[in-house]
Amino acid sequence: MNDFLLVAAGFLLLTVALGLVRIMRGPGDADRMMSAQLLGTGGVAVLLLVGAAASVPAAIDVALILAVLAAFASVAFVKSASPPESIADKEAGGA
Amino acid sequence: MSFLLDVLTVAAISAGLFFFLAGSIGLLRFPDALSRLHALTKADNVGLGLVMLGLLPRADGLLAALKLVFVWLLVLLASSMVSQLVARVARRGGSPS
Amino acid sequence: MNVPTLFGLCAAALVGLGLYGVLTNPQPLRKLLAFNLIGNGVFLFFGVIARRGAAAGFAGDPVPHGLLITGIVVAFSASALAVALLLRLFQATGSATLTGDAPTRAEADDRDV
Amino acid sequence: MTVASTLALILVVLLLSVAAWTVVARQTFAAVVGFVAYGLLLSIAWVALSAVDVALTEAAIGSGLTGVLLIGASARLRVTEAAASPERPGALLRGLGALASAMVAGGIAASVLSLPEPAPTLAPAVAEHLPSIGLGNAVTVVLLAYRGIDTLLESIVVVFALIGVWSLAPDRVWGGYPGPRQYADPNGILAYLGRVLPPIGIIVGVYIFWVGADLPGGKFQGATILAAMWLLGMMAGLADAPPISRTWLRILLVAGPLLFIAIGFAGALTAGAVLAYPDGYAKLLIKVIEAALMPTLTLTLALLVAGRPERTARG
Repeated sequence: MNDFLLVAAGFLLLTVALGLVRIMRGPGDADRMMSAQLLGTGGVAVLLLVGAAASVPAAIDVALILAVLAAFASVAFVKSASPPESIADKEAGGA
Repeated sequence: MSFLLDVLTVAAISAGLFFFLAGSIGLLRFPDALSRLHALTKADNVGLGLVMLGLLPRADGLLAALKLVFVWLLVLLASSMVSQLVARVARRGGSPS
Repeated sequence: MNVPTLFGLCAAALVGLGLYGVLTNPQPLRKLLAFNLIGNGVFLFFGVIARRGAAAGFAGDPVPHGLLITGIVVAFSASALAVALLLRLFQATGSATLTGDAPTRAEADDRDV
Repeated sequence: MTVASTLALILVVLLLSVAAWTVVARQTFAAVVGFVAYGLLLSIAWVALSAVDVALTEAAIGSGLTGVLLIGASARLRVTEAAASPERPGALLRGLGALASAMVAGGIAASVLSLPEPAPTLAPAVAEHLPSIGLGNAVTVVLLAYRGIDTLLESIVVVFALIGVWSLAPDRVWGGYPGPRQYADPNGILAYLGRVLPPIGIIVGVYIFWVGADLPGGKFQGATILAAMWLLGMMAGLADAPPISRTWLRILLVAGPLLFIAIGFAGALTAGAVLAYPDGYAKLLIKVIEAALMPTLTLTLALLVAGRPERTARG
């Protein structure tokens, strides 16, 4: 059973690595950020699987930190990609 | 009982992996940023949810199980909001001016 | 090949990649990224030594682990200082290059808006 | 080849590919996103090396704060990118650089392969003294009891780095607010995220700090999460960093290290050595020091990312 979890973790890593090609190909910065977001979610899943397989209960805490900070880099990206006033305009107009 | 739980674990995690694979392929193959974002959110929400579901029977103790669910909910919250924000940037052309 | 050795070789390669980046990339921010790669390589090597020192019921030697945590936090604060220096250089001179003539004090003050 | 070492091999290949990408990428932003992904992979690698305390630190700092710091910097420096490309060294220089780097990497690889057997370790010494301290997490014990001097100096170095960042402010705005003013629609999604996530994040941060006595976790990781939540509030336009001239801020920034120093020197009188703890009080004093360092570290880490003062008033 533990081997199954580890194989699943390895498969997941390879899967997410496929998405990493988007970081390299782009074309837009938003695409690159999406790829990092997918790796974040995949990384959380890998940590949960490895933690369960290797009986490292604290791996959940690492996943917890990644989950809390999952939005953090993307928010910084969105802020940096928008001129100061436009984000307020866009949200007022678009939302 | 434990055999049934093992079956649940294997089934749920395998299904979760499928959604992650679908998400990755979608991110790679879909033609434009917004549909790629659509593919990505499936991995976040369903894929991680199924992996979490599969690991629940193996969690040692109630606290660990609650933390698993909590991690999933946090990722759901973060990814839904970030998708909205990133989609706005993508619609404006992706690259900051 | 066992897991610690594998990560040890990874650490060596990270230091090599980082060193190449520091040597050949002209942009200071990229040099900072590459320098962080070197730092991570050293940390990883230290982590491998900690893993090999597993004994007395610990999965790794706790002394290097403690030093690694200290190291990661210090490396972060050094990076933050480097980024602040770069942004100030950019504000003062309008560019972020390390080559060429340094701007005079008067020029720097003019641009300081 | 076992399943575990196959997993490690996959991790190593991914780590090296992403690291190589951050070196060769044409656009700086693409390299920075690669670096964020790299930090994430690295924290998985730390779990694979059974260094969970380090993994927690790397997850919080490496993929959290460093990512925000670098993404912000790359956006503000984007206009300088085009000017830098002609400065790229020629093929000969790059070849020489590659050769030198390969030789250094080869030397380190050779030393990895010739590490002594059996490996030297201090783990038995820590295990022997662990009961006398009364904490369950050996790494916390190392940080505050056996290598207390490192932790003390580190907490001072971090404050020094912040002073260095602040000292870059032009005279005109000295004492003002750090970083540019952040705008966000108060009813937008960003502001919503800035309201919903910090309460959850603060609970997680305090939890990570609290379990650090007996399980992996501790003040550095906890303080990093708290700092990240504060920064999120700033980015969502809901909170502003205080002007750096505030007295309470300056007191809090030095309070933690000062208390650590005071307890350390008190040890010279009560326990016979600087940074030693009197018998029976080790656990209590360690908790007091950790609790005092938390606010200092939280403020310092967040303000390091926020940057030098750039505004004299709100606006």
